[in-house]
Amino acid sequence: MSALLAGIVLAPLLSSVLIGLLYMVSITKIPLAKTWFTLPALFAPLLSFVFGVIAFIEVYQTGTALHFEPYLWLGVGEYKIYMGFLGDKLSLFMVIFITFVGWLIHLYATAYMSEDEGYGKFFFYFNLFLSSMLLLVLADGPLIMFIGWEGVGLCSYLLISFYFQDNSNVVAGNKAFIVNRVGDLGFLVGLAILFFYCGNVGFSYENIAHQVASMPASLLQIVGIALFIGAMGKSAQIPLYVWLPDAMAGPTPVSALIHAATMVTAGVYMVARFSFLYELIPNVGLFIAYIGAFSALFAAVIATKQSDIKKILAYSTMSQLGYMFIAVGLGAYSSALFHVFTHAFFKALLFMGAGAVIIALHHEQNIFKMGKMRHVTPVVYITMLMATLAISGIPPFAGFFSKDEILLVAFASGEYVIWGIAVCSAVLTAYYMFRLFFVVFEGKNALHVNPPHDVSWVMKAPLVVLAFGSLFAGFIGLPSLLGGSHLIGSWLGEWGMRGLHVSHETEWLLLGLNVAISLIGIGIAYKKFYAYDLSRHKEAKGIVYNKFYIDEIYDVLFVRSIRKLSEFIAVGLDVNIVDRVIMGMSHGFIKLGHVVALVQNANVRFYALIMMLGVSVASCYLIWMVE
Amino acid sequence: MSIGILSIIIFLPMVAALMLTLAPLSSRITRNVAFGVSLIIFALALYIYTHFELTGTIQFKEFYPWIKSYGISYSLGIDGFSLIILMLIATLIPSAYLLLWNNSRSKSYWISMLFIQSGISGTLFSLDLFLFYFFWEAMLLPVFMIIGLFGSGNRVFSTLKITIYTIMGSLFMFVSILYLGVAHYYEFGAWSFALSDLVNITTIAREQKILLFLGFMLAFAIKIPLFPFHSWLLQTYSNSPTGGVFLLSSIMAKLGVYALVRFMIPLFPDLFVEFSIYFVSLGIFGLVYFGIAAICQMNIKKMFAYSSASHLGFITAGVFALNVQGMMGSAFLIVAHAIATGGLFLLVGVMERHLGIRSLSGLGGIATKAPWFTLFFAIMLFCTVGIPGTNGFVAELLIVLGIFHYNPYLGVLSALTVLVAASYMFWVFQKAVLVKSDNDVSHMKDLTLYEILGLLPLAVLIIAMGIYPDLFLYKIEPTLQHYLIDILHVGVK
Amino acid sequence: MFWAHLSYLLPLIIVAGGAIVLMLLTPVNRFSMERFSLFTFLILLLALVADLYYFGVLFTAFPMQELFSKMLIADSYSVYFDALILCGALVTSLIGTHYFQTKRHFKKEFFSLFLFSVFGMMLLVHANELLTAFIALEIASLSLYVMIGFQKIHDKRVEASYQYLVLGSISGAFFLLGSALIYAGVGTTVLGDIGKVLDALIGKDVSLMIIGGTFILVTFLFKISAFPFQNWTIDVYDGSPLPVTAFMAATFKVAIFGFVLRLMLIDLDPIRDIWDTLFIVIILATLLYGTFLAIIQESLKRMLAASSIVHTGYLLIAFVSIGYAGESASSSIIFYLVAYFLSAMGAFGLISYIAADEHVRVTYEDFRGFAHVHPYMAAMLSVFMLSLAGIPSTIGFVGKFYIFTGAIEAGYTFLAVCGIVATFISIYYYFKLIALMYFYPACEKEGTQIPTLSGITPITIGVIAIAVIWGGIGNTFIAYFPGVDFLIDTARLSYMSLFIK
Amino acid sequence: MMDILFLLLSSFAILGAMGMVSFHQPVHSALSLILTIMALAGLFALLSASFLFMVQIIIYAGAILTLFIFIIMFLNVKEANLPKEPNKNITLFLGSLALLPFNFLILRAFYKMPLHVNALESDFGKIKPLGMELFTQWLLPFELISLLLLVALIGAVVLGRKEEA
Amino acid sequence: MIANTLFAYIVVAMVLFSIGLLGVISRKNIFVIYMSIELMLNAINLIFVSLSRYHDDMGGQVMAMMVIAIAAAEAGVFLSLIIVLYRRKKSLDSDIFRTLSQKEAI
Repeated sequence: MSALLAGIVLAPLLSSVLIGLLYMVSITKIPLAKTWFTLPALFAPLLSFVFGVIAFIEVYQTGTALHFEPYLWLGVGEYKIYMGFLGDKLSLFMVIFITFVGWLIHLYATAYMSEDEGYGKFFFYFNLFLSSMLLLVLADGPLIMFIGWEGVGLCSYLLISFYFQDNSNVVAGNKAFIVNRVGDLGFLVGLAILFFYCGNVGFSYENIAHQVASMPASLLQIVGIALFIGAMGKSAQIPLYVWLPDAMAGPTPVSALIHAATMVTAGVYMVARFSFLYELIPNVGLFIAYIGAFSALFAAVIATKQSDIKKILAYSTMSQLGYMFIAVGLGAYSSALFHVFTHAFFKALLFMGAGAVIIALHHEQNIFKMGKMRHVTPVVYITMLMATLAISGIPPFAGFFSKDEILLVAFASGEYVIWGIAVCSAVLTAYYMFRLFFVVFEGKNALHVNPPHDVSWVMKAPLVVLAFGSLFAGFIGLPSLLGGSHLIGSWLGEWGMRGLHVSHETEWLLLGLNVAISLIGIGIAYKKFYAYDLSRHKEAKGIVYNKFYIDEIYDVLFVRSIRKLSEFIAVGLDVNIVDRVIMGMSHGFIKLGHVVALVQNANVRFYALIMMLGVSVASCYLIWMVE
Repeated sequence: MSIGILSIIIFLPMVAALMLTLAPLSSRITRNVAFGVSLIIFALALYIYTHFELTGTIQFKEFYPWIKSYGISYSLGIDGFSLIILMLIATLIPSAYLLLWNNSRSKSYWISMLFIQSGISGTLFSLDLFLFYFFWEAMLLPVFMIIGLFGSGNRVFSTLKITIYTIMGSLFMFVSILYLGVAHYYEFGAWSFALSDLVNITTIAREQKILLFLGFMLAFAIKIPLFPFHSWLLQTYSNSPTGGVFLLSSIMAKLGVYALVRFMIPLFPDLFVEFSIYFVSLGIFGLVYFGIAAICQMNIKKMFAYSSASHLGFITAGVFALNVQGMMGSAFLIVAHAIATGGLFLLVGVMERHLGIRSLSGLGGIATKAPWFTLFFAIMLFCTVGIPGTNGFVAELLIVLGIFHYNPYLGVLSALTVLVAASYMFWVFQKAVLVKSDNDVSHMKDLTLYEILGLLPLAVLIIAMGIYPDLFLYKIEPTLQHYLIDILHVGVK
Repeated sequence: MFWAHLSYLLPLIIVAGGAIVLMLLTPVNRFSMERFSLFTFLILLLALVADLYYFGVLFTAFPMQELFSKMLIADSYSVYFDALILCGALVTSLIGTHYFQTKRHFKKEFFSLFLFSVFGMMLLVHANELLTAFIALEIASLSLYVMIGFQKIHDKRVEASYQYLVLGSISGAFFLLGSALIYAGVGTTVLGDIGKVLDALIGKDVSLMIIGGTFILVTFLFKISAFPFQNWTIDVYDGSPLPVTAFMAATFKVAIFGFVLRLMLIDLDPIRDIWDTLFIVIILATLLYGTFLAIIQESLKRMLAASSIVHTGYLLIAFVSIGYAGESASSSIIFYLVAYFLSAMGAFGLISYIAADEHVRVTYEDFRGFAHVHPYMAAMLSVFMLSLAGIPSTIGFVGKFYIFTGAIEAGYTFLAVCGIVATFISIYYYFKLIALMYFYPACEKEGTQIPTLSGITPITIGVIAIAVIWGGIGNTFIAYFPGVDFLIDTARLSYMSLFIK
Repeated sequence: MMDILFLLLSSFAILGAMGMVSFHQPVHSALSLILTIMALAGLFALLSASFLFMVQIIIYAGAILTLFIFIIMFLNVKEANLPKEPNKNITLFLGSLALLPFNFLILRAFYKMPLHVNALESDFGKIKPLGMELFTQWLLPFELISLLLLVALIGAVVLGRKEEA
Repeated sequence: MIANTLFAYIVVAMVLFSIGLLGVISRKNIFVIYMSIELMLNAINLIFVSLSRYHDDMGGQVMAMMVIAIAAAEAGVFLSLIIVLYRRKKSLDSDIFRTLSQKEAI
């Protein structure tokens, strides 16, 4: 039964390998029809989903986590690391929605990528990504998790630079990878320290959970921060967020699946995984919360000025991730995961909708070149509206509940600064999302380069499904306040809510407040952009539009300086000093040889003189030696 | 006296080479024969691997007296550590042949390869220090030939440079060996240069011992190369033919590390422990130093030269980390890096053959023309960078953990490895292979069937060792434990 | 009894007689040069056979003591050295044949002189009395002077001869002075007796002996061209005909070492250590000077000459370590003499074969791309270079191994390290030649004057090359075939025979 | 008496030697060398080596030096062909300085030897005991000398012979 | 009584020897160079003879004779060599025979 867990990971892996081989064959020998790739690509996630559901039910009935250790991955001395899968409530919860959303996006992608000659390759990467993501989630120990962790990074690199012909994509990919690597550096350090302390009895979560208590607090804090640096990288938090906007260079389904629904939430998942560790170091948790809050605000601010539809969505993702980190930082893991869950739906929907629009407009991404899309793609219009409402936190859409819960947590745990920031960014979220929405779907006299067309149903169907998702997903986390029983909280057990010491009145108050501020945001957006004249739009200027010049600063700070250093070492030190010293010695020796050779002047008398001098020197020595 | 299997592995290529030298055969036949020989050796190596018992002891021993008056003997044997390198060589060289299949029209190319192979095996198996030195230097001559004859650029100069450099190092080792022999003679009244005897010497004073240690270290530090002794690296790598670079980077350098472990640990256990801190630091310094230096290189071979130097620094650090993780990691990284770098150099060689350039500025957009090339390039590259699922990841992880055990602060530094390689490797990939540029790469052809066959085992090995490392590790663990516990007295059961 | 004693001296007698016979035959026109070289060869071969009769037997004797009192000695040691000298002479005559045939202005007297010098050298090894030794030295040297200056049409020949003659006479004067002082000190010049008296004299004033020994060593150092008596080496080697150079470089050193080792080990043993410091300085200077000069040479011949100075340095390292590691050091000297003898003989011989005509292939540059035209010659030349450089699998390596082991055994690790440094610098000028021969395309003036591989000379050189490699690899692979072990064991044996009272 | 003789002879010898090195014309040098050799012969006589006294005069002064002078005449070198040696005296002086330690060493070594006083038997240095010594103890070197002279003979012939180009 | 002290003779001998050596290094004329060498040999003769007196041993005188013979032999070779040299360069200056110096050498 527990072998299912391996099946969940294996299914997409095998299919990806299969697709990869088929692809290599198809481009070198015989071209194959698309269906060769489509079938396995769609079948694998579905399979994992089914497996996931079965395992889920299993766990639901027995109440005990599944555990599966196929083989000893690495046995060094007293340290034994098993390739182990852990299917507990948390991981299976993640698996379910990852596979589900993932499957939908696969479906969507089949249509989205249908014209692309890299069709096979795309699904090769896509399935590979899915399997590593599932490995990340299902791993029973940080090391195995790290494999998945880096695997998803790799896949994201591959997918971002999917159109590797032009430089910018590959650069974006490299950026994503390197920045993630910086995060991984932190993760690795934390991991090594943990391994150092708790590795010797097997390196799985429960062992660590037993042992961390014995670790010195200071060290724990280092570990906590180090791990969180990893999370920063993956989940695009300040200061390691820079890769996320550029990552939009990849095809839209990629952005939807990887950079919205699943991968970027890995950081949140990881922190939740290590809840037992972060429970012991609340101050680090607070630090995380603050980082999250600032990221949320920062991203929201930047998003208000962007014009590239995907970039806007990317920043909104970052800001939503900020919310999640606020929650995990404050120890409300279930709320964070609840938001992850809902966010997966509406953000995926937003991206896919955006993708649909982009396709409809022949790969036009600038929102100010869109407009009036309501009439062209009504389905997309409706679904996008729902998603936008969801993310803006308008009841009864999914986003409302989760976000409300996070704000509540922030308020209840007395961190009013964080709460304030969160509220501000909530306003901004509502604002820029509806700015996008209005500009794209309404707006006056839009000037389309070439006439838009509607998109195929294969593309729309997932939209609809997700729309329902983003409508109802919130209800599984319906708070007791509204008569719900907060399924997620109860399901997730040890990750469940701590008791919130706030009276119902305050809850109601906050609830109302949230709705109010969202409406304010929407209102402003409506006023400015509902009837926005696209023809007279001029490119925005200013620091915000240029994302506070962070990219440029990083470029100067790291990229250029390291290049300089490298040139200094390679030329300045190696060639001009190390090598020159050695070669100089040899040349000097030869020069000296030429000097010495002057003695060799074939003059007998001179030679005799030298002999005589030698004799007299010897005599001097003997005079001194012989008593 | 019967010839043992190890002797066969050593002398089969030599004999074949001599015959081929004398026989008036075409270079094609020569190549095929050489390839056949390497396959036979691979089979023999497999036999050894399967019959190797899981103990730290030395196995497949052979012993014939050589120069009796000085107790010098021709004695061979392998332990786990030499085993893994033997397997590595036995696997790499046939695939190298497949990659170089159409590379050289000249007989002497293949003949030198054969000579080098026997030299390497000899170095790998010798248990007598005199014999070891014998092979260690004899190995140099064919390398000298292959670089000088088939190199490019200012090849003669760089050949002389590397030769003098390496011989300088090894000569100091030679003096140390002699000193040990004499010390043994004075202590036990009998001449011997066998490792098993020399380890018993107790009479050497500390200062002399340190000097001897450094004498050995110099030889290996130059071969590896460690930080200040690397200035032969660039010219040699950039001027050597593909085969030469392949051998230098993925085999010779590894032999340096091998000898470090194989001889210096038993001979100077106390100093090894005492000085480990310096060498771990030096290794990590090299990792970062060479890594950074690699970033700005425009010549691919030079860049890879730096990159392998950086990895070897890391390997050395792992060896000196004095714990089983570190050593195991080093052993593993030796394999991983040998495969990956070897593969990369061979691929660069293919590229060079088609396009005739190795400068990044002249490349670009190969991927579309040569998908197989790109695939293998990517796999090797991911291994070098240490992506999970490749053996590079496992190795680097182990070394980092090992160094953490050794010293947390250095451990943090060593974790930089995840950044160093990535910082330039991906750039090369982007610049040379992926991105379409206005350079004309129309001559680029995809890999031939031979080349694919040659690279496939390497790629498979990379992945397999990444997914199920323990399958490959357990053979060598007893040996390392033996080193650590019985000799260095640092490990714990 | 008499015949037995005669048989000890048989090699000497054969060579001397042969020399005289050849001298008498010179007017006879029926015999061509070729015939003469054949005679020489046969005489030497005969002598060698007669000598090998006692090879490997441990004995010592004063032949015909009633007649010659104790002026002569014959023991395994002298037999060993005779064998070496005779081999050297044989090889010289073999590799010389081609040279002498091409160079017309060689007269038949040459061979008689050649045999005389061989005789002088052998006599030097047998000599048991200082003045006898000096006469032997003079016989060898005088004939060498003439052999060098034989082709009077070349300035360099005559001048080399002149230079060597003047400096040689001066050093000879020092030898005489030294023996005079020793005579003053102990009242005898017979080797064994000197030792005895000296042992009795220990504790009293031995300054005369020390000084006398020093001046004898001056001659020794001059002949083996050690600093500061080395300047003549390069010029004379460069000036003399190549076979003669080979003969000087290889064989003469053997002889002089043969005598001085005997002197040092038997007689001056008690006072030897007084020279250690002097020798250490001399060794360092010699190594340095030789290396300096070798590294800048353009002409191959001069390079080899300079490198011979370096090799003298190595030999002296072993020489100075005799005091503390007598057996292994002196046997290492003997072995290294063999090693150097083979390598230098081969190198000089091959070059003399190639440079059959004046100014063909004398500099490095002339050998550019040589390997592509004459692969076998290039291979042989490389083998000799490798052996001189002391790369494993050549006999030179084993020789160095013994030298340095002996030095370290004697506690002169420092000297060993210096020798090592000199060695790896020497890599440069030896490998330069190999690189030039192999790594460049053949240049245009190929094939013209180079004789093809035919005749006795190339065969001899080939045999030497094989011997060089065989000596390096030793007898691992074919058991019971004389290899390194054999050489070193017999060297030890001959060393032991010195101490039979 | 003997002291005076000794002083006289030795001073002659040294003067002759000095003249030898300082005269410009080789003939003069040769002649003054003859003087030295004669003086040395006298010293031999003082040392009661009567036979050597004769040998010295006959062979050295008589044969060798005559040969010298003959050759010099034979070549009859022009004054122009004689090398110009401006700074020979400086070299002589400096060289003599350089040679001081050498002499000092040897002389000091000898100085410590006791004076020789005891009387000799009557025929010391006469030809008979010399012959006895020569043909019993020193037979071999004597023979070898003959060979040496033979070599020298051949050498002289080979070198002296005119080269037919 | 200095006439029969060994030391006096040695002094004379050493002076002669030194003068001979000096002659070699300071004179360019080949003849004089060779005569100086002869002078050195003579000095050694003197030492031998005085030593034979000192040791009351005829051996010394025999050696002296040998030395004379050796000197004669060398003289023969040397003189013929001088003739050759003079024929070639028409000069007796030993300094001009320098074809072999490092500068001239190819």
